Amino acid sequence: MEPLLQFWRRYRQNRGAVFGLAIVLTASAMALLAPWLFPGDPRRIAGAPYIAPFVTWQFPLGTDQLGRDIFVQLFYGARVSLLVGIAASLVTALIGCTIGALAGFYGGRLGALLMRGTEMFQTIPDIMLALVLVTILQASLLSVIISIAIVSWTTVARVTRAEFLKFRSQDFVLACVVMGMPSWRIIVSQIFPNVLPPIVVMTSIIAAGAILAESSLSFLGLGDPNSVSWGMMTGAGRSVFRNAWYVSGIPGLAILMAVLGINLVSDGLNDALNPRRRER
Amino acid sequence: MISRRTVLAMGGGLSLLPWVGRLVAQEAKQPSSGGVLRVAVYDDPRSIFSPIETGDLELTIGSKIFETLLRLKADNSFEGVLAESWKYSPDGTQYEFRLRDGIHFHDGKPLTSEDVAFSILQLGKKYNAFGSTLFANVTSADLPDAKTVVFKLTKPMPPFPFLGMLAAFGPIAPKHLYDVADILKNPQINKPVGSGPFRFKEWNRSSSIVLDRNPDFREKAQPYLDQIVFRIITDPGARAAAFEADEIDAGVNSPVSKADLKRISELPFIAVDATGNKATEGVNALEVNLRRKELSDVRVRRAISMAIDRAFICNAVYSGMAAPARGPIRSDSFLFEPALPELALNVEEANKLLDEAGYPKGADGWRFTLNIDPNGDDLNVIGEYIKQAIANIGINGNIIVSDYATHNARIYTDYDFDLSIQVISTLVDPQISVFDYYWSKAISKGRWQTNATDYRNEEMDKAIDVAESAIDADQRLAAVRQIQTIAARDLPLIPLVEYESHNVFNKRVQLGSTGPVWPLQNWADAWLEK
Amino acid sequence: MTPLLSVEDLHKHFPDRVGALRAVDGVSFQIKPGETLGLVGESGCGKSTVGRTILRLYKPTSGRIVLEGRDIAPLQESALRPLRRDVQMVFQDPFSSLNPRSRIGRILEEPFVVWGEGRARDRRDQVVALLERVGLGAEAADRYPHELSGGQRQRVGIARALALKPKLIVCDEAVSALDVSVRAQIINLLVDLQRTLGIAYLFISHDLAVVEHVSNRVAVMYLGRIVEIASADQLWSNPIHPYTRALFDASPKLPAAAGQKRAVLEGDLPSAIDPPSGCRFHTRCRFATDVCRRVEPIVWQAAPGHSVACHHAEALSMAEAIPTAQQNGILKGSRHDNASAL
Amino acid sequence: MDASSSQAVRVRRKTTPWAFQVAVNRLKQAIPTIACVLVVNFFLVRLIPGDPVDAFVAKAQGADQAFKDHIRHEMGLDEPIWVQFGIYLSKVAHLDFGWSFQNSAPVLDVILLRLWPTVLLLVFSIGVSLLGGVFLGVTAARYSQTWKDRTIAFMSMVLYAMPAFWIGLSLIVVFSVKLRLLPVGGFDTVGSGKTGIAYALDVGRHMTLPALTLGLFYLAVYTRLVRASMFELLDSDFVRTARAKGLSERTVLWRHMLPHALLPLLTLVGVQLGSLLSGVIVIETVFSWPGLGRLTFQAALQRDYNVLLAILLMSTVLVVCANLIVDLLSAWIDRRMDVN
Repeated sequence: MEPLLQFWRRYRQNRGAVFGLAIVLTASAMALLAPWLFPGDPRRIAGAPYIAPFVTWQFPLGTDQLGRDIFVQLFYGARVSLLVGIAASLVTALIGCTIGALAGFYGGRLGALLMRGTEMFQTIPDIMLALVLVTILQASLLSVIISIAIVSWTTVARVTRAEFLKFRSQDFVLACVVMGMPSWRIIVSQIFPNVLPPIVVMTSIIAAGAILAESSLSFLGLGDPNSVSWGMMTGAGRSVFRNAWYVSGIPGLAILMAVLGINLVSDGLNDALNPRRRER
Repeated sequence: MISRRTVLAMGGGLSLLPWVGRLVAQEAKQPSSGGVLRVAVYDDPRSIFSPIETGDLELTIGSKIFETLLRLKADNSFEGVLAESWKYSPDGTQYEFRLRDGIHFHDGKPLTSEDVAFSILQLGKKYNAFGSTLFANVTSADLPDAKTVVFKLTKPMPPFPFLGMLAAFGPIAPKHLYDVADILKNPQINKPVGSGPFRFKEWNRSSSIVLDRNPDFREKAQPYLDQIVFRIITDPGARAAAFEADEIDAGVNSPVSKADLKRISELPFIAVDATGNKATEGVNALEVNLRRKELSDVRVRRAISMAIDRAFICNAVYSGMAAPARGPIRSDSFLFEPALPELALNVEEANKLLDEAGYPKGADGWRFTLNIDPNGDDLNVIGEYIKQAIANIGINGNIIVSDYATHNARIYTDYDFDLSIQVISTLVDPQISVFDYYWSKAISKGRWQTNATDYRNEEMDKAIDVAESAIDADQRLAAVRQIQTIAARDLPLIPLVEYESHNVFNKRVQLGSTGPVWPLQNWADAWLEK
Repeated sequence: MTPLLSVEDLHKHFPDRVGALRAVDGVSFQIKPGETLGLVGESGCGKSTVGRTILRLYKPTSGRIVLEGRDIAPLQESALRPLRRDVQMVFQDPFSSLNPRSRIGRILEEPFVVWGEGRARDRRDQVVALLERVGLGAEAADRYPHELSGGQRQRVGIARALALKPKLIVCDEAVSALDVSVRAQIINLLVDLQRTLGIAYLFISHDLAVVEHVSNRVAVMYLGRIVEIASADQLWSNPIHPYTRALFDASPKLPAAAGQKRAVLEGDLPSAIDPPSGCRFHTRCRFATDVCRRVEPIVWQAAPGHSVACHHAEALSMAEAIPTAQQNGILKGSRHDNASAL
Repeated sequence: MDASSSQAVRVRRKTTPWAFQVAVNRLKQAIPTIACVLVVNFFLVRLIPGDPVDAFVAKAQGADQAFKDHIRHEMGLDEPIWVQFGIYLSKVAHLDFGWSFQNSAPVLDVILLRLWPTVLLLVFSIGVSLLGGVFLGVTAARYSQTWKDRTIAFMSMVLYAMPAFWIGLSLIVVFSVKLRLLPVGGFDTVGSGKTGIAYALDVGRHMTLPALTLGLFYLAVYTRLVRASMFELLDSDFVRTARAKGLSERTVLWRHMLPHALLPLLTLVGVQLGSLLSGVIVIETVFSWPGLGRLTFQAALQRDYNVLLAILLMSTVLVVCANLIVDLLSAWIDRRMDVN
């Protein structure tokens, strides 16, 4: 409990981060409460198309081109967008950390091989991979998440590898080797906790990026048509941007706020987790 | 035309809204020469060598360079372009065309009957992906002299579809330049030389295509325009903005979204025309996979049809520029069967039908689940609507979005679909493109936009046989009407809406001679008001 | 007595773009149980590499590392692991040798966890016992490394090395990062521990004063080779190799050898990738002659347990003989003179 | 210590020019990468479901099997896949990228025509955003924890959080439609007949909005990175030493800290290059910019294998080259820091 409180005290010093946390918590609350507040299909046609926001209490944020309630969709969209953000960043972190840790810890031929592989992935345009995946797996949340993870893990792998390289030759790691600790244990229990802060920060940035990326994929028609996400709403509303800005404008604002919030939180985490910054 | 995008863009002259301007009734003004016409197109064409192309884009651009024998007029009659006169044998197996005098290609060589036969039989039939079907019955041509060509058909074909086909898909190219090996890979196809009023100047890929005035055109004063520039603008929003910023003079085949069109049409300098694509617009329909047990029951198909509020689609998706469809042929076509019933929304009756058919709602409120395969911007929105509509009758819809190639492979090769949203375009005559959806002989794995529903009905097949070979217009009309009646009864395809396509112009553009396939005319008499 | 550790003709080369960096190039020595062998030399002479190769942190290029009669040089990591507890290490930098994210208690517990020794409840007691043994209180167990002073941290490092009751501890510059006052404390701790536990040390350091204080025997390394090895007394009373002498001269705390002016080492350490021919020290040696440049010196036994690898060892072993030797032309004054002779 | 000393030994031994060394090393690493990419791409592209022949005849509903077979043969897709792969390899070895059936032109022509608008757009927008990012990042570090720093940090975050097409569409509405200052899209004014400087200005006018849209995003990214790196450095010993020497704050920031902060920035730019193509698709679509990003997407949709493979290969080579340049620059900065 005590370390957590300490952590919070350090985190609290960054006012932007507190603001960001408030945004993220709000979005999470929206996501959690959506089915309870608005039971039923959020995509059902509820009224006339193109009702502007703040005109009627029934549809506080208006309706889209099929007369679906934007307010309700915004709540449900939070579920999918946050899910995409969290899932994509976790998968990214998992792949990136594993490969980066192996490459950094073992080095040598295995490390070189892994890094060549990483480099290769970096040269293939993201969109190609995304397209291949989406066409193979069909446009679904899963394929969107995997697509985003597959194109972003390389960065995490590189950072993880660099960190592991840094720590691998440190004396405390050598001490563990000398005492006969198995490699996997050294990786997991000794080096990893030290590498965690930059990865946590990076993962949160990737989560924010994933929410943006999902909107880009939707823009290109590669999103999941059966679930309502902020990216999907923004992408779909783009064609009526000039006539009914709110159809894509409101979910776009939600994306902006969420991405901003997550980035602020990651800044706060960076400050709070960075030992050097602590003494300030 | 044949492309989904075009077809999407096509609509009818229903003119449901009063604000859609019409250019047909333009009062005659004295044409003036000069000026550059800037036309927005949505993509790079595959090539500009239209004799081997079938896409609307390729044909729109190519038709200014390569001309056809004749063209379709608004009253569904034909007018000669390269042909001076034509006649056909009473059994419909021989069509004779006599060419005009004094027609030369851009390189100065005269256009002869040999070029016509070459273009249709060598280029069109072999390399035009559409041609092998289109000209399937056209096996040879007699060339009694340099001005006469007689096409011989193995099977009789009624004059309207045959002439219509030549009007749209029969551009004539010089044999002496294009009788080359490997034409698809031959750089020669990027140097188009035709007989039209405009000459190819340059193609800046993904940016623009420029055509210059042909000074030696047979009509001395024509063409009036000095230059046509096709600007490639892929984003519909950007096209709308380009109209607003006066960077574009014209756009054909629904260049802007319906929502944007409404806003743009209110600008004082913009005119909207809804008649220029009449012969090529179509109907949106749900293809129903009858291989699936639930869907093989006509009651289920009827129930789905009843769950759909077509007026809602017209308003929500097409901003009112569409009308509920009643059959596969548009209600403004002279082949339309007026006795077809209106397809009204009736959720209660639909639920009853489904109960009767033996598919009661389960514990979770669903009777069964259907995949919905839309493809394309507007169709995707329709797909979302269909999902909501069938939810009202206890059918769980699952939308599957895939890119064009995958989509068509799913529908037409793998038959892996339940409901597919498809545009059934008329393409001058339904014989060219509509009947295949209903004809059991058109069930052909891997062939797109044919019978994927597995609908087999002898009565229907017979009616189609008659319609495709009856030379007598009345006899043919009766058969076509019968097709529509059977189609409405069996519902292998569930018609949704017939929507309006439009061409958008700056008001200074004067179209000259209009017609129901205006984008494919040679635009020799179009001009710009000073 | 059979040696605890016997190193025979050990080579460790690091591959390099141009060739191989020959960090250790034919080193042999022995350590008896409970004995301390000091290993001295300039930075970069390869002494740390020797330590780490013995610990099998590096895989030796060739040679034998015989630990209690078993050659551990060719073993794979998996075969090696059961033998690991016998040899432990104390590191130079007390900051980086402790995991900054672990509490001291956790760090000291690790060896027991790895070896599956004791139940979780007992381990705490073992940790406290270790802490007390190195002069730290039980309360240190709940601290993080950064909350301790450098000396305290080094004590933790020693406690960790002790945890598995090893027979040999490699102390790699174990006190050189510490303040002088703390240094003495730690050295005394090490000496005390050796007395009570009978551990052998390989004590690697560049600091001659420290080495003299702790070592029974001392080996002097130059550029991947051992140039002189002797008991501490012998070496201090009669350093023979010119390099050893130069080292002593450079050490301000030691008096200059009788009758000698201080000879400071000139020039940089040559490259270990392409070491000088003949005697490796000839490029910096005041006494180098032609033979030194051409022929590798063989080991000369100056006294029992005192070996020197120098062509002129015999002459140099008699300090008073030097002037004579110079007259005889055996020894020249400086390498600058030599340069002209070349 | 051994490690550091051997390092020192190695550095001293370097006799060949360092730039050459770096280049040779990087290229040595690149060759297997490129080889792998060749193989992986070939099969990756084939993994996309959907038949290129189908896509080719997409515009013809009536295409029958005979016609399709004919096209398949023309495309060389009727051979077994291994034969096709062999043919592909031998063609690539001769720098022959084949024919694009969807563009009726040689693949190389198609790509080269599209390449330079994209490169122009990228170089311009990334160049400007690099300069801007460095300036803003350093400014933020200089005024750390003041309102200037906070404003820069916040603005860069907001810019980063905005979907690109949003910015693009808004810019079009404001600058093109309402103010009519700049064209809505395209590469140049068609048929203007301009040449020389007039033409360059014309292209510049067309490029302004897309470059701005793209640039704002990267500006946000780079500003954040430079700012973060600079903040990391504020605590470091060498900065304290430099300050203690009494150097002016400006000198410390620009001379001492910035080179260190540039290294991660350069690395990022190099790493990002592979994804830049995807990044520009949205911009190119919104602004009708005739670039490579859109071509990639289009080719993928059309299953235009030849174009896709050529783009993939080219992007690999591009990334390799960019990484080489980044390596050289990094090494150069490293050396400069060594000298300091």
